[in-house]
Amino acid sequence: MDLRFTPEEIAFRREVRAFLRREIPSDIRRRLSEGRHLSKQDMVTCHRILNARGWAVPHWPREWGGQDWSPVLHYILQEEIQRAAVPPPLPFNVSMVGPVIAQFGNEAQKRRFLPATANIDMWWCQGFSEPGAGSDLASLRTRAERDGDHYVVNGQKTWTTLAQHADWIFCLVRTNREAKKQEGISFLLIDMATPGITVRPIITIDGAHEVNEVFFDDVRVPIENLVGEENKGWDYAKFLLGNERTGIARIGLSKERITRAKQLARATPAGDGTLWDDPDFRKRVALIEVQLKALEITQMRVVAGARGRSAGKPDPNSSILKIKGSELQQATTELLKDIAGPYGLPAADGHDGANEPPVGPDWAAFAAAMYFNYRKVSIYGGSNEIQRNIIAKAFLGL
Amino acid sequence: MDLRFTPEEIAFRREVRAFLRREIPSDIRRRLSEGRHLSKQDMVTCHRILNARGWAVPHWPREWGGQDWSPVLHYILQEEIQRAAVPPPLPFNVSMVGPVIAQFGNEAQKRRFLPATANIDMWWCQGFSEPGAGSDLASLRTRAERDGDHYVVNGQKTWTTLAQHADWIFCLVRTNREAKKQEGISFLLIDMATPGITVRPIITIDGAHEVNEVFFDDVRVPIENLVGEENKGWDYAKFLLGNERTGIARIGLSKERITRAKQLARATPAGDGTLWDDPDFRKRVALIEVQLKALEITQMRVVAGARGRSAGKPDPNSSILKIKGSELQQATTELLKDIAGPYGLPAADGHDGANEPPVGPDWAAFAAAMYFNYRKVSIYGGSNEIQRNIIAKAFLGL
Amino acid sequence: MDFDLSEEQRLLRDSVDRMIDDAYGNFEMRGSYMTEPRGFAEPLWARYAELGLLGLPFAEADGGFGGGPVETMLVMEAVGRGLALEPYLATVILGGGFVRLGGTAAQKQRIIPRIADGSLRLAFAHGEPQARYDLADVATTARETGAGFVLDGAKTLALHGDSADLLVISARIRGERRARDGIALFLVNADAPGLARRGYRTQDGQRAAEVTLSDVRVPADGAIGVPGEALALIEQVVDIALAAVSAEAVGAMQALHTMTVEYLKTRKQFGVPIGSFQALQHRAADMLVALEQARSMAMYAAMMADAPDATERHAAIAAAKVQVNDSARMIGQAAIQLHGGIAMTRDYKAGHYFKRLTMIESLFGDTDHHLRTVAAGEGLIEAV
Amino acid sequence: MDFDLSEEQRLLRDSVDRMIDDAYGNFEMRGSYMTEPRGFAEPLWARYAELGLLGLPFAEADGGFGGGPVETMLVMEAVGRGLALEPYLATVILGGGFVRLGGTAAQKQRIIPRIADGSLRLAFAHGEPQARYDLADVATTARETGAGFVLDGAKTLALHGDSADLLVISARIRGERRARDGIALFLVNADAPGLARRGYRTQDGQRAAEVTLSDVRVPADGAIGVPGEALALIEQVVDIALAAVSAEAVGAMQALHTMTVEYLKTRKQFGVPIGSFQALQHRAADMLVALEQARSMAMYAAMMADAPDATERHAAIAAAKVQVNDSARMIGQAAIQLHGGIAMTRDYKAGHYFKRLTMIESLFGDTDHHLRTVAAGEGLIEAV
Repeated sequence: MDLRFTPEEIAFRREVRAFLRREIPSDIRRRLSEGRHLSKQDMVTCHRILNARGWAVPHWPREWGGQDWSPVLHYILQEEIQRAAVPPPLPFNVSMVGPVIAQFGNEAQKRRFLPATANIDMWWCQGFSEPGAGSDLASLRTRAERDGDHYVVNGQKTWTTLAQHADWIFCLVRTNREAKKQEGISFLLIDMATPGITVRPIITIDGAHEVNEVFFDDVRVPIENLVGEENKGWDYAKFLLGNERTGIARIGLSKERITRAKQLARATPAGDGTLWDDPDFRKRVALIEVQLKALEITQMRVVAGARGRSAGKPDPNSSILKIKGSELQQATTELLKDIAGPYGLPAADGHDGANEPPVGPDWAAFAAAMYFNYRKVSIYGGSNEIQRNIIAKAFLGL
Repeated sequence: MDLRFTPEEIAFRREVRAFLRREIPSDIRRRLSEGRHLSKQDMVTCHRILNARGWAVPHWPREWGGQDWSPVLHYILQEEIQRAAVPPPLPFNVSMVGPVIAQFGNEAQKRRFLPATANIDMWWCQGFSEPGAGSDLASLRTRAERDGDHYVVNGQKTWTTLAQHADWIFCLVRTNREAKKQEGISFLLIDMATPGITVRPIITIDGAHEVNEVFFDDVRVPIENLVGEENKGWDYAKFLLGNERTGIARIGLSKERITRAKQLARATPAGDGTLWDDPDFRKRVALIEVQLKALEITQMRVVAGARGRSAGKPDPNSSILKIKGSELQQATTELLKDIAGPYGLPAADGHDGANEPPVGPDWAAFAAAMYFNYRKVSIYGGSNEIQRNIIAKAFLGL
Repeated sequence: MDFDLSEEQRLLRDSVDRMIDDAYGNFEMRGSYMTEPRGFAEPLWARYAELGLLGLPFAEADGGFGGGPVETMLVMEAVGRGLALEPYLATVILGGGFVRLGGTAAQKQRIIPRIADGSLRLAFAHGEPQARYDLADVATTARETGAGFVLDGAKTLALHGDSADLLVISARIRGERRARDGIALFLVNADAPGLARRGYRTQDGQRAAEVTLSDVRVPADGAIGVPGEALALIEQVVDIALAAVSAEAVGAMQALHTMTVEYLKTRKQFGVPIGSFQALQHRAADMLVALEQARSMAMYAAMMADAPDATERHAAIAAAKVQVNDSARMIGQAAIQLHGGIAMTRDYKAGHYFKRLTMIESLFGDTDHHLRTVAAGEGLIEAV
Repeated sequence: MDFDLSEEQRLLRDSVDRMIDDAYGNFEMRGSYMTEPRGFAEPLWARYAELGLLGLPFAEADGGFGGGPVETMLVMEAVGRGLALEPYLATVILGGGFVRLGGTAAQKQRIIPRIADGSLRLAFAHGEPQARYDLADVATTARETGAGFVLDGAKTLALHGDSADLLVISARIRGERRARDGIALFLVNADAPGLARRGYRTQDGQRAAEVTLSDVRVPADGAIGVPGEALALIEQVVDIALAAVSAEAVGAMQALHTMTVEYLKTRKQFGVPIGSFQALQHRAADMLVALEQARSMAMYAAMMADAPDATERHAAIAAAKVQVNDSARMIGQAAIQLHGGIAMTRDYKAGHYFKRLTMIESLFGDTDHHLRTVAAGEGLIEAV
């Protein structure tokens, strides 16, 4: 047992760190770090820089650009991307639809989609959630009916992240209404340019436009866009969701925020000195750091244990990572908001320039908005209540 | 709306305060405050001093020693008793069996039992809980079968507080096994000297002997000891439990502990000064004080609202008082334990003199034991989980 | 001890509740008020005046209605429930508070009737970029001249400062930046030469302004109280404002809790209302505990807001703010969590309650700031 | 990075687990061990020796078995699971640690083989009535004479100090009471003239002693390390001990969690197992989160216990103790609550886990103490 990184792992971390700082435009990193929303072009730029280096899809099969790395290297790359405030490779492409196509798609689909997906020449969004379904994903009602060599899709998806940028959407649709709910679902790839698709923004409480509703009105999808077998889509969805193993806790992101919080506290006047001179404030930060260190090691245990485990099989610890990871992400946004203090008040408002130049310090304008925005992390991806159910039922046998 | 006490109420408080300090032996108060357990004689002494002054049963009907006070005066008396670390009048006598006999007993029972109960010439204990019942009180199985002019009682009670001192026990017993569970229960008064009764101590984790198991083996109880009607006992029990309206939060007790915690912190060396010089420690105390002040006002709202309410009808806020009150009682014992610091280590052990003279400061020896002991307050009297169920179902309609 | 409302108080509460329900019952209306130039609807302000709310806390002799802290509490609870946008706090409680408690007879005569009839709005420009939550931290200067004073400096986050007609501005006539002594208060017209404002929206949909002062001349009778000795008055009025926002927060928490419980009853998942899940029931129960604790402390704050002993008042108000903040954070976060995604959207009311509660948390001092105040004093338990 | 145990480590773990299960699997046996004069059963101590546990952390050259912090972790987890009463921490980790890391060759030769064979037990007498958690707070004095040192003072809460044959005692040869410089360590036989002990039971069923020193003579070769410069060694050994009790706490938490989950499955109320109630399920899930966080930090502590940089080691161990304490309090309290009344009784094992965990919380510094250490340093996030 040795919790230390090997010299090779340390060297890799150093290489990643240097690369990101050198190659990724620093203004993009600064804006992301301050909680501003990035443009599509910003994200594509960063994604392609990483892909050119072979770091966008290292976990894919080798023939499609994968690197055959140990889980530890994947973890290091991911953590460094988060710590450098670099927008990560688009998860819908690299962690979701890509691995599903690589695993379950046919050869034609692989050739058509994988390289374009890896290089974000196609921007994907995820059509899983539906209004009224919430944590009960399998109760989805969007249906696809065969009509010759097409499916005709009708229904509605919601919470579709960045659909406004997307070229393609991967959807769970109901192809058999007679079967019990998990068994009549198929996995379809749909070109967003197909007639009958409407994207309507959902503005969140922080004023951001991240998510959307997507409506399907007699949308004709060629049958060659079905992944795998009809009515087996739920299996592919479980495979996809099970892939979210090591990234879910976003340790690197929380580390980046804590590092920033310390810098900002040192620059925030309070009483005769700065906020950082307050031992109490430092204890609050320290307690978050302690919990984060613990979670990091928990995550390492998962990562190290992942070596022998088959892809797609969920790890029992992922619920722990999700619960504690989201709590710590929220704790760090809460911390930043509290550092901003009175300057949390002015609206950043949709990052639409309403408060530009910002009242108060540059970064403070986004502190409250980020705090609001991050309430989502304990809701999405299986709410923390669902995670506790999973722990209780699947691991504790209650 | 005026949250201030009237001049009469303030004068009453002053009178109570002076009386308690003058009349109750100070060594009893000191020992109780330090978390030591009192002897039966200590408790009887204090009870009788209060009864002689008319303060043991002020809430009883006037003809049986009651005072016809406003709810506020009752509250003030109770709070002052707690703050002065005076053992309160025995609740089994004055809050439980007494009011039930006064309300539902016949004249003969009133004459026989009430004066003796008020003056603790009879020491009562409560025979409600049974092994396996827990929060599901009505599932009790101790049965009483008619045999001529007697009931024959068989079964077992548990968690019977201070049964080792008791002359009498009031019991819920099953008199009809056919009826649904709440409807076959009767309320019996049983002389502890009756043959067939065995009391077995339960020693708790702090080493104390507060509670017992009580076994009934063919115990013959004269039918005149039935209170009210046969099979109506559950109604009387609900009346009894509903009476615990204002005392449940034990604000006065927590106040007394906080006052002590401050004194002790001032006397506890830490670094160059004392623990009280640590702003952090003081903030921890302050936060408890804030919550206690809030609960005190919540309690006042209940007390003031109680004026018009009929006796025995539970107040919706009593679950809030129970939850928050028990949490704050536990927070204060936790605080005292943490002040004791390393000196929490030596065993006080059943208050049996094992650690006499105590290692470390006198009071510290009992700090950890009190902390352990007070875990009970969120369990008994309807666990805090049950209280949350009550709030959710009865008040929120969930 | 008496928690009942008087007949007048009940009538007041009913009419305020009705007015707020009329105006804000339809949540979309709120969005349209926000787009008005001042960030709120003028006709509604006139309704406040008609109901006598704008003159409520002022003495009848001064043109007010002689209401006390309990009356303010009733109004602010309704304001919180409705997420009302009008500058009641800025004009009546803060600005009006300075005139009421520190103004000369002439100032009262000139200003109070115009507050009461809705024709004059005030704002309090006190905070400064370096001050954080320290009320004594004033770097803006007031230089005495023969004719009065000349003000220079910068004020930040003046609530509704952009729509106010008259500003109450603090400035230092002597002493070090954070000295308790040396602070003065001035009444300054919003259009005074040298005074510039930059207004902006706040996170909770209200308005605030940055105010810069460059050679702003104030006549001698524009000072409130004795120049240099204003801090005690500032602390008093801020304490009163904290009592008011405590009540507002309780109104918002109550409404948010109610809508959360309603949602739990109606929203179905896995074929049953999610309110049938015990873990969510218990969270809703804990929210109620937090709400009632905050309600109790808002009452306490109302009672103590006009306590004669400033030290006692200050500790009590600080304690109230600590509890209100704790409850607000707990209830706000839990309400979002129990709702799930829907509460994250701008079109749904729950998130707006959460945002207002979050802003109230840091208004005039966050939890830590006020907890320090409580901890530094004698505590809340009277001596035995 | 590698979390797997080596073959030897697995064998060690299995044999320790078996031994502890044999000895403590029947909980009533523990009660009988407690009544032994030394507070534990001598034959069990011999079993520790037979298994090689008593010599585990010592170098093979010194008569030990060359185990590292991971081996200690495995032993201590089993000790925690079994609530074992033997003075492993006092003798092997603390007392033995001083000899191992600070002893002369002669001292090692004299002591380590006898620790390893079970014939010599040690204790660390360091704490003093006024010191609370400050390791540098030493008022006991050591006066140098021609022949050695003379010790005077009082030590408190020496773990298993009453049954030890040899005490490691700290004393000050120069400087102010809380100065970092000037502390020395001495090996003193328990029967040395002038040394008096008062032994007592501790809350968790173990033993400790008050030690008074009056004119106790120690020969010159009884000092460990350079007299006056012992604090760094004390801090190092205490850090190692904290890593060990962190593992012990994890063992206890694991067992307590397991028994709580078992209880939820078997105990029925309202006609169903109480484990079917979602609120209790979620609490049990939160306990698991807390347990795994603590387990991770106990591993971290094991890894850092022999880190070369003392500052880094000290911060890491402090961080581990903070997490272990937080988890211990949460799990201990929740276990009692979920069990209900039964866990409040002395005959049921859960309460004893709770008590041991509570005592561990304050051992060598409570949560606040260690959190200060973390906060005072550079933090746990390596610089980018």
